[in-house]
Amino acid sequence: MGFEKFLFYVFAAITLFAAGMVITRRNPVHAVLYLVLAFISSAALWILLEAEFLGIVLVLVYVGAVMVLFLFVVMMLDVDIATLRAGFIRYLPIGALIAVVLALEIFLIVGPANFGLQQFPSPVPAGPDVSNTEELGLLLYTLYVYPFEIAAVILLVAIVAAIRLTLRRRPDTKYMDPAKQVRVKKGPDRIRIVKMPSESAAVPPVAASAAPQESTE
Amino acid sequence: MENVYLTIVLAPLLGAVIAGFFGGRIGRQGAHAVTIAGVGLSTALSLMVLARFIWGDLPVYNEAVYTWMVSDGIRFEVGFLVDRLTALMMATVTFVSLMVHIYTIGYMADDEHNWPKGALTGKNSYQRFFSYISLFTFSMLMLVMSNNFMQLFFGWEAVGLVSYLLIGFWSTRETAIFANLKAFLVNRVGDFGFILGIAAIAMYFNSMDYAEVFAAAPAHAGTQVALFGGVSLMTLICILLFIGAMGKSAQVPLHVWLPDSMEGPTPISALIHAATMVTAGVFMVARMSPLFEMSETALSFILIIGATTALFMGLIGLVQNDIKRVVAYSTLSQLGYMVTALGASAYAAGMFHLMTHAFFKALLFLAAGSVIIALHHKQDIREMGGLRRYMPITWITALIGSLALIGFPAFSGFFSKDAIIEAVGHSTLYGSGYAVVLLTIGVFVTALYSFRMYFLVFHGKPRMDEHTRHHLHETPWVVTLPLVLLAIPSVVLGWLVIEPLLVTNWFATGDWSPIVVAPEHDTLQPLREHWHGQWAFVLHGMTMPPFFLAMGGLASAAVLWWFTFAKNPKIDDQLQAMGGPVTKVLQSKYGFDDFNQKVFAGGSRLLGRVLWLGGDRAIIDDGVVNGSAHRVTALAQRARHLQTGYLYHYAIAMIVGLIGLLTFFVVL
Amino acid sequence: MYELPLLTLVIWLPIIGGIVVLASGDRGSDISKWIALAFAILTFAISLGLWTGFDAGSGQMQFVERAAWIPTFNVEYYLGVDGISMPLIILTTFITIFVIIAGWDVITYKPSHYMAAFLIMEGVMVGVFSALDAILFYVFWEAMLIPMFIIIGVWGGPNRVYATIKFFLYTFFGSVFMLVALIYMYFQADSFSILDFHDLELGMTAQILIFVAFLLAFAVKVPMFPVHTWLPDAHVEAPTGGSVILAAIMLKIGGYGFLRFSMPITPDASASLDWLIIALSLIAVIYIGFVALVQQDMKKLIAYSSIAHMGFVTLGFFIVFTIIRNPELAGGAVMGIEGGMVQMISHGFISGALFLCVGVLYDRVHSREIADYGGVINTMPWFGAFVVFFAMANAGLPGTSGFVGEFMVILATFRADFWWAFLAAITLILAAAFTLWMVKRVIFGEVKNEKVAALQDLNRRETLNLGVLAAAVLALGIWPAPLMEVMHATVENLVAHVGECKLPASEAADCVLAVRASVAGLTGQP
Amino acid sequence: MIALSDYLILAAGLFMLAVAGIFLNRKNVILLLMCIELMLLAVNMNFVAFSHFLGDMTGQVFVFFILTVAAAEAAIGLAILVVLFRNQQSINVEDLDSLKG
Repeated sequence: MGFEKFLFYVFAAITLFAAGMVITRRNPVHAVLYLVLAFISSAALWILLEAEFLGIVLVLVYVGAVMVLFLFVVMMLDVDIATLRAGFIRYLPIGALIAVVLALEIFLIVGPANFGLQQFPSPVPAGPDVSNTEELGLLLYTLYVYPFEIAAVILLVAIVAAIRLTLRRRPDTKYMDPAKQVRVKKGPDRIRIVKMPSESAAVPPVAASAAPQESTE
Repeated sequence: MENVYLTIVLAPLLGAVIAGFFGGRIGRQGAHAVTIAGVGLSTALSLMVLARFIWGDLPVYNEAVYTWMVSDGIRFEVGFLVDRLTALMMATVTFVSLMVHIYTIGYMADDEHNWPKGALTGKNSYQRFFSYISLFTFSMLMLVMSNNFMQLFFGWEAVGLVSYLLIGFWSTRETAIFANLKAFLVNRVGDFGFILGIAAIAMYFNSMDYAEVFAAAPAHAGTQVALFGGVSLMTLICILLFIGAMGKSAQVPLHVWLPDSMEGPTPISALIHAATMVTAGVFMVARMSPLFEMSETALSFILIIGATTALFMGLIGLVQNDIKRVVAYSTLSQLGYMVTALGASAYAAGMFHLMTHAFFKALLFLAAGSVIIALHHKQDIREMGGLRRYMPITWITALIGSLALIGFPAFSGFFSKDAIIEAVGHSTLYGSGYAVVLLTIGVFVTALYSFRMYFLVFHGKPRMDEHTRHHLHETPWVVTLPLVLLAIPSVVLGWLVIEPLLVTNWFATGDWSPIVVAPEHDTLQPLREHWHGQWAFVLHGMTMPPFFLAMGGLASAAVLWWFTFAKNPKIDDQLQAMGGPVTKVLQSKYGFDDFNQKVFAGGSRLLGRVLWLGGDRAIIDDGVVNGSAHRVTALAQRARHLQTGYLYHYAIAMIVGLIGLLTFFVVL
Repeated sequence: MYELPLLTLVIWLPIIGGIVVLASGDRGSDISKWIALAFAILTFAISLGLWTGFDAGSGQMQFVERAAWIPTFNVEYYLGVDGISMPLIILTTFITIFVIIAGWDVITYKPSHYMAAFLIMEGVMVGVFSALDAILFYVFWEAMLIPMFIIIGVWGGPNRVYATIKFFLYTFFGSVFMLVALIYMYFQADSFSILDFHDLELGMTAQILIFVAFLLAFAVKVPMFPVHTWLPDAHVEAPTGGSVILAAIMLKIGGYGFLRFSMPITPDASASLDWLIIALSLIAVIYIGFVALVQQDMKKLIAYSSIAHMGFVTLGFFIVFTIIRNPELAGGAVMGIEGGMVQMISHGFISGALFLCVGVLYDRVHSREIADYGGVINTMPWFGAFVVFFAMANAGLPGTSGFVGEFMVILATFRADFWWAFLAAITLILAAAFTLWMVKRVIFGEVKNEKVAALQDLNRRETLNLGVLAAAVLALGIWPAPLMEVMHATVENLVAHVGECKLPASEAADCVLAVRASVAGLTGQP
Repeated sequence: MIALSDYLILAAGLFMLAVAGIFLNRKNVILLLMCIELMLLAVNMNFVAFSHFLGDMTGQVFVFFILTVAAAEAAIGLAILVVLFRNQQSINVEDLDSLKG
């Protein structure tokens, strides 16, 4: 058992363990943290597979951005965990059963019989001068440039959508609208001339004195 | 000659169009002037054509005017075939029509009284009436002058249309519009057969032209058609064509429309429902004689139908009290005589009777109309009587007409009817024995009902109310002139034309013979062999049973009237009551009307309702169309419960599906 | 020599006209109506050029215009007319004029939209008749539904929503199968040209499936029993103009489809399934005749009578195969198809006129129930005269156009089979019965109620409308030869074409006899 | 040496845990989202493994795109979650049944 293999088993074990904790933790904050762990160990495994760039991206983008986003949300929302956990035990057997059945079936297919070293011999490790990032970049910016652009647009759309969805106008706060202020015109916006019936002499003095006050207001 | 023939046909049409469309502008005078001018021109030219056929050597004209269309190698043309048969019909039609036109001036003079107040239809009804009868003349001429089956059918239906319009002329009367619908539909039943007959001709002869079809007919004499277990082609064609003739010429059982058609104004009863249109069937069969001669089955069929009509319709005439209906049933009976003659292959005799009948029956109808005018549109003969003192011309002419009708010796009807009975007597076809017996009895019946009516109307004490009696007077000259002009041929025509028509085969021109009789069917041959002039024919006829029966009928009517009715006016009703069930059967007209009304009219309405509500509404609409929509709705109502809205249910469904799919792949 | 693209003009001029009318809007003036009328008349005038420039001696497509449209799928903008479609195009442009005149005063709600819908409808229908590319045809075919949907849905009667949806679903249901068939043939022929489809060699099973797909589409349009029930509902709810277009032209598109698609593309399937169409046609003639007899609603009655008359059309078309199969018969096939064609044209005039007549009454009394009328002739004599005339034409009176087609079809059917002709000829009685019975109850008799007593006779506009149609009916009845000459060469070509077996060589041995066996195989019978 | 099957089995295990997680935490939308992230991770793992063993960079390109889309999905999903919580005061899946038929 070489060192490589040892590393694989360690990280694989960590990954599975972390995934198991993700789905069983009572507290969502813990679950997110375990998820981070699962991602980091996966990244390690990917690096083991000579996919250095992706491994780093997974840590930087996923752990650094997406998982933090999860954490924010989890902490921001005042979630009543108790009701959400109801039925956890009740569904454990069926969940486990389905998972086991599915796993068995998949193992049957992907086991060493089909995908062992005989079928897929381990490739020769790349030399130190080979850059995984460069290779990936070459592909992305030549052959896959259009899908790459589209992916960028998708991200943009996601940003806009997320902002638009969460944006809300609070009715209790007051805003100034500079555009409106600039657009004010002299005529109807600043001065309003109100037509009044002319006063007659027969009006009692009290009413007569009250009227001008109203008009100046 | 083409221009002459075109003028003959188109002049009445022009008159009809002017009177019909511009009736309001040209007024009454204008309307009758223009239509009479048109028909008068036709009459003059027709008589000229006839004269040139008799005394000149006018060749047979058989040309197309224009090609209606060509389809699949068959030329459908509009054209004229004018031979002696046609010329005779043309002269008869136009002459009677002219008389009726003149007569109408008097008859329709106060037509506005026949309309409800304020009805716009009554405003120009006089002009419209003239337009219609001129249109009728046009249609009838198209029919008789046609040289092909398509145009024959056109004329055939066109006269039906005009008849429809005229029977329902007083369109506010429920009886009139019922009668015209009935007439049209019954005629359509006949046309149904007729068009199939034409289709058969088109199929086997590939031509519509008479001359071509007749020329090709012998080649098809032996053709069999796989229908009804195999009939000969000629029998099929002839019977189908004759069904058309049964409709138009009102033969049993398609006769039901004719008595009802008396709802129309009297002039058209005379013109259309007595003299001309109803004889179209007779004319058609005579025209088609080359075909009919090839099918003895069809001839027997015609013989039996005709004879049945001749007697049994005459019997109904005995119990009728409406003056026009008596004449109408007499028309049915006389049409039966003509048709029987055709069945016995005595086409010439049939045409002869058609001609004499046209004159004396038009005369009788117009005389009846004259009486009706004088009595202010009362038609019940029980309320007449003694009119001979007030209306001498009508009386004399009606008497002449009646004598001609019953076949009084030397009157025109005598010659034609005697010739028919004799010819039928010589026929050897199946059914001829039956026919000759019925026809002979029919002679007695004819005399009885004719003179029953005659005596009731013109003799005895006046039975109408005081007011009417005070205003009784002879009708104006426009009414009596046609009576007189029609009375003359009613007397002399038989004497004049029997020899050429029946004996010397006048119809044939050169090698063209419109009437073809197979030698073995030639029932007029004995007449020809024993022909010694009219006198001998009259004297011989006076020794034969029909003469005695006619005189017997006349005498019975006279005796009954003289000894009983003159004293007791109610005797007629009592006599009829004594008849008991027989009278009932006669009064119900053998139940044809009730049967048709219940079974055909009621049945079709019922069937229609069943198909509509049951088939269209219930099965197709509610069952299939809206039904499928409802089914889908119901299904969806149930299926919507699958949509719980819970995310995890959908997730489970997905995962279960995934497992299923995986299992599928693994197991395979 | 430079030639005007006549067909393109006739299709797009009214559509442009419709847009112009829409743009002119309803500003209280009649300007939009005048524009609509001007466009309709102009289109008609241009379409007459199709008649005058038509070479009647040739059965080929004429006035052909061809341009690429969607080159990837070989879809083309491919137009052309022959003797079958040209008269129908002229009928379309002719009838539209009267529809526009008929809506002149009657339509008060957004008249410009109404007129525009009809103009666009006109262009689209002409497109259907002149398209020689299957996709182009299909586009026009479906586009036709939209204006009609709007016309019934917006200006219709109280139950219009039900009627519109029924109309739309029915016709749409039929046409999707046609699309599948067209696409299948595209893969076989590598072209969407209908003329290429005509020469396409197809196996029996494929032919039968294609035939059934076409049948579904066209039978709904015609409409044939038992998919006819949308028609009475649509007619009853449609405004007068909608009914006129529906009866006069849209139904003809089904008949046209049989001639342009079903028969030439799948002659062997048509020959083996002709009994089905003939049976349905005869049912339409008789069954529907009886149903029409008991209708209480004038428009329904005329709608049912339309179905019965269209039964004659399909009968005339499909007896052809029986006649062709019978070697003893010299002819008759051409007459059957020509009879069906004449019947279509004539029915366009007559049913259009009858619906206009009902419209005249409806505008005054606002009822279509027969029972609400009686003695109309007393107050409207000229109108009564027109109704009697058109009723007689509907009953097939000789001298009117209604007779010509019926006569020819009966003559031709007799050659195929006596009993078919027997059943078909019953229409002589039934058509007269239901039409004239209605006339008796509505037109004749005594004035039935005050509404009838207050009726005014036709105004000048209505008289013009009915008068011109009456003249057309009469002209076609008295002299049909010009119409026949135009279509003669085309129909003869068509008959020659459908008389030839289109089965591939491997099935060639089965050409006439094994046709039946294949049907039996498909249905699982021995 | 580490075989391809080892990575695949690891990915399958991850995937199974995610599926089980959906069952167990069927009411908590946040956890559901996290489980989806886990599933995507498992899928990515497969892509990277195959890419390595087949010597084809395309697999990694795909992972790149999946990461992009997953990030977008997470952002929008969480945004929806926030809005949802604001409107319903709950992220309990059982309360979200407005699509119920």
